[in-house]
Amino acid sequence: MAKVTMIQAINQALGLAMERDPKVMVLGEDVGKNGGVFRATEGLLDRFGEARVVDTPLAESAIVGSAVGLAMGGMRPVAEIQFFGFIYETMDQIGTQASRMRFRSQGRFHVPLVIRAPFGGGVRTPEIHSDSLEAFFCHMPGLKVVTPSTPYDAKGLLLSAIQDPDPVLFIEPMRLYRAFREEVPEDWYEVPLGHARIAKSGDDVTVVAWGPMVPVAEAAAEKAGQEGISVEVLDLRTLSPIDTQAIIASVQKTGRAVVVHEAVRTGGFGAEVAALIQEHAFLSLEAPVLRVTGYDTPFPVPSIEDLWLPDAGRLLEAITTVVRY
Amino acid sequence: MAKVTMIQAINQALGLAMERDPKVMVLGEDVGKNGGVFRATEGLLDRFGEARVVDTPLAESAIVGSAVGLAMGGMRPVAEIQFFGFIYETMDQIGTQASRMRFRSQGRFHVPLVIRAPFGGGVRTPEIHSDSLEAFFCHMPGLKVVTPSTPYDAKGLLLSAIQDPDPVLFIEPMRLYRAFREEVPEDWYEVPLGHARIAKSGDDVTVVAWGPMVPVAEAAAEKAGQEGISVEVLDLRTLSPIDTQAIIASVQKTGRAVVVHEAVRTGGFGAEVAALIQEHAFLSLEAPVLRVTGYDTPFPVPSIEDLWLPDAGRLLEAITTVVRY
Amino acid sequence: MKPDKEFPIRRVIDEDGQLVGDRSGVTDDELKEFYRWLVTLRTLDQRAWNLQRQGRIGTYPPFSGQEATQVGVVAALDRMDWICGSYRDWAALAYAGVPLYYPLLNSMGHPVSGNIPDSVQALPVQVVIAAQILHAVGLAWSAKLQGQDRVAVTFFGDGATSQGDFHEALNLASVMKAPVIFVAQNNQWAISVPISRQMNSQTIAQRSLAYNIEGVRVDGNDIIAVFQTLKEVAARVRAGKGPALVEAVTYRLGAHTTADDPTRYRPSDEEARLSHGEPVARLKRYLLGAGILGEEDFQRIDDEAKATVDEAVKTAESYPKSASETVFDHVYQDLTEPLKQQRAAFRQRVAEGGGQRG
Amino acid sequence: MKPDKEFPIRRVIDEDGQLVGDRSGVTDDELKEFYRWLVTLRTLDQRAWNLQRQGRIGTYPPFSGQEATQVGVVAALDRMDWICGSYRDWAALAYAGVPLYYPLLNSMGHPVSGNIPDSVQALPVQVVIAAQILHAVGLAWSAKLQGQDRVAVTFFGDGATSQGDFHEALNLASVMKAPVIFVAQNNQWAISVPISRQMNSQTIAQRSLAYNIEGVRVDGNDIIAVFQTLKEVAARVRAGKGPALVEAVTYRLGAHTTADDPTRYRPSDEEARLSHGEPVARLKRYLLGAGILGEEDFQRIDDEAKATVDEAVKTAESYPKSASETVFDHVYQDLTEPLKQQRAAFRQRVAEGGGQRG
Ligand SMILES: Cc1ncc(C[n+]2csc(CCOP(=O)(O)OP(=O)(O)O)c2C)c(N)n1
Ligand SMILES: Cc1ncc(C[n+]2csc(CCOP(=O)(O)OP(=O)(O)O)c2C)c(N)n1
Ligand SMILES: [Mg+2]
Ligand SMILES: [Mg+2]
Repeated sequence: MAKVTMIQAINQALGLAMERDPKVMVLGEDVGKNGGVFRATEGLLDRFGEARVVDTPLAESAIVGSAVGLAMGGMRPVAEIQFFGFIYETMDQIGTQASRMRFRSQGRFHVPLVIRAPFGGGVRTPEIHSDSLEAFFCHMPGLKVVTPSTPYDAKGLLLSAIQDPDPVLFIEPMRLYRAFREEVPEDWYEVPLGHARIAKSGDDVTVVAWGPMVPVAEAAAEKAGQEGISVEVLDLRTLSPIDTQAIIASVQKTGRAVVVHEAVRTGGFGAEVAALIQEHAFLSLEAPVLRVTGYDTPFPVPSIEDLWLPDAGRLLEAITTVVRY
Repeated sequence: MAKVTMIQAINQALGLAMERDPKVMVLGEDVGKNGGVFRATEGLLDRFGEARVVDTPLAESAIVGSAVGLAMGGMRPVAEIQFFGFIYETMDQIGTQASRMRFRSQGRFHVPLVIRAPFGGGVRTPEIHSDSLEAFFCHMPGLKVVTPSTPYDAKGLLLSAIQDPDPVLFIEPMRLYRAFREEVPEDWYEVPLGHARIAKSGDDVTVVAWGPMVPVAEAAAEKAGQEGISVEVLDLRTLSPIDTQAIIASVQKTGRAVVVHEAVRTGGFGAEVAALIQEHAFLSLEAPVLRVTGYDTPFPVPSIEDLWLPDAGRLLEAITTVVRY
Repeated sequence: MKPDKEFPIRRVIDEDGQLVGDRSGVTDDELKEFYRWLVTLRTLDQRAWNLQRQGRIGTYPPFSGQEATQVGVVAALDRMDWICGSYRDWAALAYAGVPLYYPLLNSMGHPVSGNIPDSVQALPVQVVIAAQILHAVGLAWSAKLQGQDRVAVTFFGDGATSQGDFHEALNLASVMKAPVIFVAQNNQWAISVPISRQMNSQTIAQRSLAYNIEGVRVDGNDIIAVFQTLKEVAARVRAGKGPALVEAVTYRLGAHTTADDPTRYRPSDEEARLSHGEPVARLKRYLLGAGILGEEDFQRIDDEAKATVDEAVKTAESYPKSASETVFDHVYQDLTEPLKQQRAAFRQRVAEGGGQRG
Repeated sequence: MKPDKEFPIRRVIDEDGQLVGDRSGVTDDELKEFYRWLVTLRTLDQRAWNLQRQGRIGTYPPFSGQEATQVGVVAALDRMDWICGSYRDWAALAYAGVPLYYPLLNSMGHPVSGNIPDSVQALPVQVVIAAQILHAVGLAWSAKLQGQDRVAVTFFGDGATSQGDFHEALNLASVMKAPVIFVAQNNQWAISVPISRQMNSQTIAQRSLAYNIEGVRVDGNDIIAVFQTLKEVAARVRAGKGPALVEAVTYRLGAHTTADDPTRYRPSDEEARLSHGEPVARLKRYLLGAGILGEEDFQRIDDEAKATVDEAVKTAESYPKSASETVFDHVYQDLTEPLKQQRAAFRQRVAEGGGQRG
């Protein structure tokens, strides 16, 4: 088993899926010759040819809208949105089309489409590129939302997403693309959608995290441990449908919870997590569920980014607060 | 003072604003000769002429995108999106443009734009038309989100929104357009943005509602009263920025809260309200904050609508649950 | 550029039913069949209007005036070709094989109307203006990738041409050489907005120039011209020559929907002038003039149409209600955990008789 | 339609700097000034590239190759005309009066670079492809409504023409007769996608036919042709003849941004062939050949450019940091309650030295 980065794991998954199923194809801006601006699709054009690895015109609504048609026509498109912040352009094709075709047609049609997009901060991009917009998509019935935090999960979740009969938004934390390597089986394996993962078990407080914030949560847990606080880190992996059971089980054990995400605070998916916890684990809670998040401002310019983003320090503060509550 | 419906109150507000300030203009699909599909802009074309009452081509991104330009150029556009469900088409111009121009330009430009849209169920529309999508827009820093539940508030809030130096999404509950009449001053008055209203005061439980759900909350409060439960109904009016103080003050008094909205449950704005309450009023809470909402499915066809939408019965159940908790 | 020169309106029979072009390729029998369909569809459409007025169905978007385009286009297709239309394209779907009670069920808010029978290669009707145009591109593209001998046809209105999706679709289709036929039904109005305010161009067809694809203009009220044009265009598209844009010039005879009042915005003299050439009466005049059908035929066809429509109304009105909990069935292939719980709560509520308003 | 016939490329000096057209309307002094600007901007652009390589600034999108279009267009405008460009249009902004250190600050992630000085009628650079095209329509429209004698110019790339917003903007502008000039900088590439995959049309200019607006094609590497064309087009647009689409045919001399590696996708023989006609060397050859400037002038201009750019770099690198809490300042005109609380928490955290990674 080789140690690979997350971007390599994603690349492997795409290659395997295309090998196994001739209906799988990738399309998007710069995914062909250039292999994607992050190299997620590197080498695929050479291996699978122009018909299945398609550099599209610069038009996100066309990418997703035509992919909806491709999917209904029998293909299994994997569409790339170059950066998550540009997904606004195709909100309609996701929110009223991809996610509702099964419902509209009462099951005659379905849309086995994966939309991949890199997201999150920490890499000093220009405006819009770093936005964390997952909350929008968790509020769209018919769509699944998945985000990995490790190379292993990235590959296994992506293979599950491509197999899924329904549309899946698969968002990839840019800052973790090359952050570390991990042993990943070269062959096919799947990590099932819908299941959270206990990234670190602990007893005193549950930190609910996903994607780019999982390593931050682990770092905070490490520091908390040094202060004698035992933190359980839950990596949601699938945001929609959410694994309520795993969250509640953990909070019932620890009695305390903190949610962390990069997205702006108000209306972020952390609100849903907090709402669920207090609803289902009310009597177990020793303290309010706190949220450590981006602020209610647009994602800032690079020079301010580090201060704006949640980090282990801010998370630790919240952990300490709920423990001392 | 005449008794008017909400749609008349909105029409009055638009007329007054255009009279007072020659920079105010309305634009959108069918807002001119037809006076809007709900007649919100009735008579404005005759009074203010084609330059200021503009039937646009059928293109929502163009409506909002050009309105952003109009606003930066010195006008005060009031753009209509014919039904809220079609706002997906212009998500980019709202989420990355209107709401961020002030931030991007560090204050050199601002976008005094109002986007009006009818929303919500209860009127048996075809697919997409009835969607409640407010949660998306409460997750966009730089934008304000307002929704009235009475004719009086509709007029006063809309006049405030048009005066506001920042972009405001003003969503109007379709089912309340002509549901009842109310005395409304003929002249100019403003209801300030950012302030919730106690629609009915009570002691045992707080129901947080907005727009179309306010009368439902009032009905449930009425029924609860008959069972000896005293319900306080809070009409948020402005969803973003949210009036946290008013919510917390009420819940600290009652010790219990239920949020009600038509939007699908997961990731709805109710999650934010619940998260805020448990965060700021944790020690006052005698029961979890419950949410009464649409289900996590697309808005259903008309024949199923009534069962799908929250109603006084479902709300009463939740009220009873938290009181008996 | 002179759009009227470069994109002349193709026409075979004029408003008065006079032959003014070459009828070749369309037999008398085909014409009789077309006429039967047009009358049946018109009858259905008018009945639906009345049913709405009687409160028996909900909002309904009439297609009267556009029957020739919708039927003429579909008649020129193969059975496996894809059809992607909007809320106003039930005539196309019906001719393609969708039962006549479907549009009624649709306006009654019955979910089954989205489930187009498997025998018909068509998407459910689209409410979001122009969204289906991109689906057609994808479907055509998928056919090409899978070596299927299929084209995709998409119907949309004059208003839809202003949407970004229209542009993105035509550009992408042109680049991918996807076998799509874009049929713009230029019925002159988008609710209250006339085409002259929708665009500052004389034709929709000229938009083809931007994408370097074929563009043609046809009299959409002349079913012979529509059928011939589509036959030719479809042959070229099927042969891999790339997509094509067809502008069918027609007229929305009545209101936008049953909720609309066109007297607020539409001059009655225009209505009178442009209604004269409407497709059903036009074909009737021609058939009569050419001696293909006589008065007693017309009477019989009308009677049959009425009977057929009566039947459709009966079927629609007696159609089994779908259990309301089916609202949970087709969100995902498998019910998710949250939906399972929600369905259970919903079931209980329905069992307790909840959900009546108030 | 023969796009190459209908939309010939207007050109005054060829790749080798030979006069092949009519130079009227452009004085020697103007040309000298243009040349000085082109050299300064090219120097700045190359310096920025090097600064990024040295880690002194962040990602930078070079405009080398497009200086003649950007300067030539702005030179033809009035001071109060609106300019709406993208991330690659700093040359246009600089010529319009934005300090040269702005693009550097922008790549250093300094927020002030979005605050275009009041003396320049320009929007901040746009990152979302094609979004600014609609803003330009609105600005032009607002000028018309307020009786201001202004046009709006918007710059965008060949890739941007595929976006829905491009189409919606051109259609709306045409319908409203808004005084906008749409300047497509066809630099042949959208990151790794060549124009031949972006569209299946020979020209961008021909898209004007769809909207019934003026469309022209100009050699974007020939500043004389660009300037003349824009003067003429702007006069017509200003006179109320409606919007116009200008395709400036140019070439992206280098990478898309400092994060891009064009050798992955771009043939080097194309680079060699198309770089030859680049605007700075071309104008130099012409000026030399025509005896307008001599070798010592060029040396002086180069030296001055270097000094000017040195100065800009110094200013940028010593520019006062903006307090990080300004991130709360321009979300709304007045801080909202939630933001007040968040700012307080943020302040405290900064005071405590928080926010270092990890
Ligand atoms: C994206 C979107 N915006 C607005 C509407 C509301 N609407 C429904 S039909 C219509 C006019 C459509 O005109 P056209 O495309 O000409 O089709 P027609 O109704 O004439 O068949 C409008 C604005 C919609 N359904 N979808
Ligand atoms: C809506 C959107 N989609 C994708 C991107 C990512 N992106 C940045 S530049 C670019 C290519 C732009 O090409 P073109 O319009 O030709 O402009 P150029 O870079 O050549 O100046 C892409 C795809 C973006 N910034 N915005
Ligand atoms: Mg129409
Ligand atoms: Mg380009």
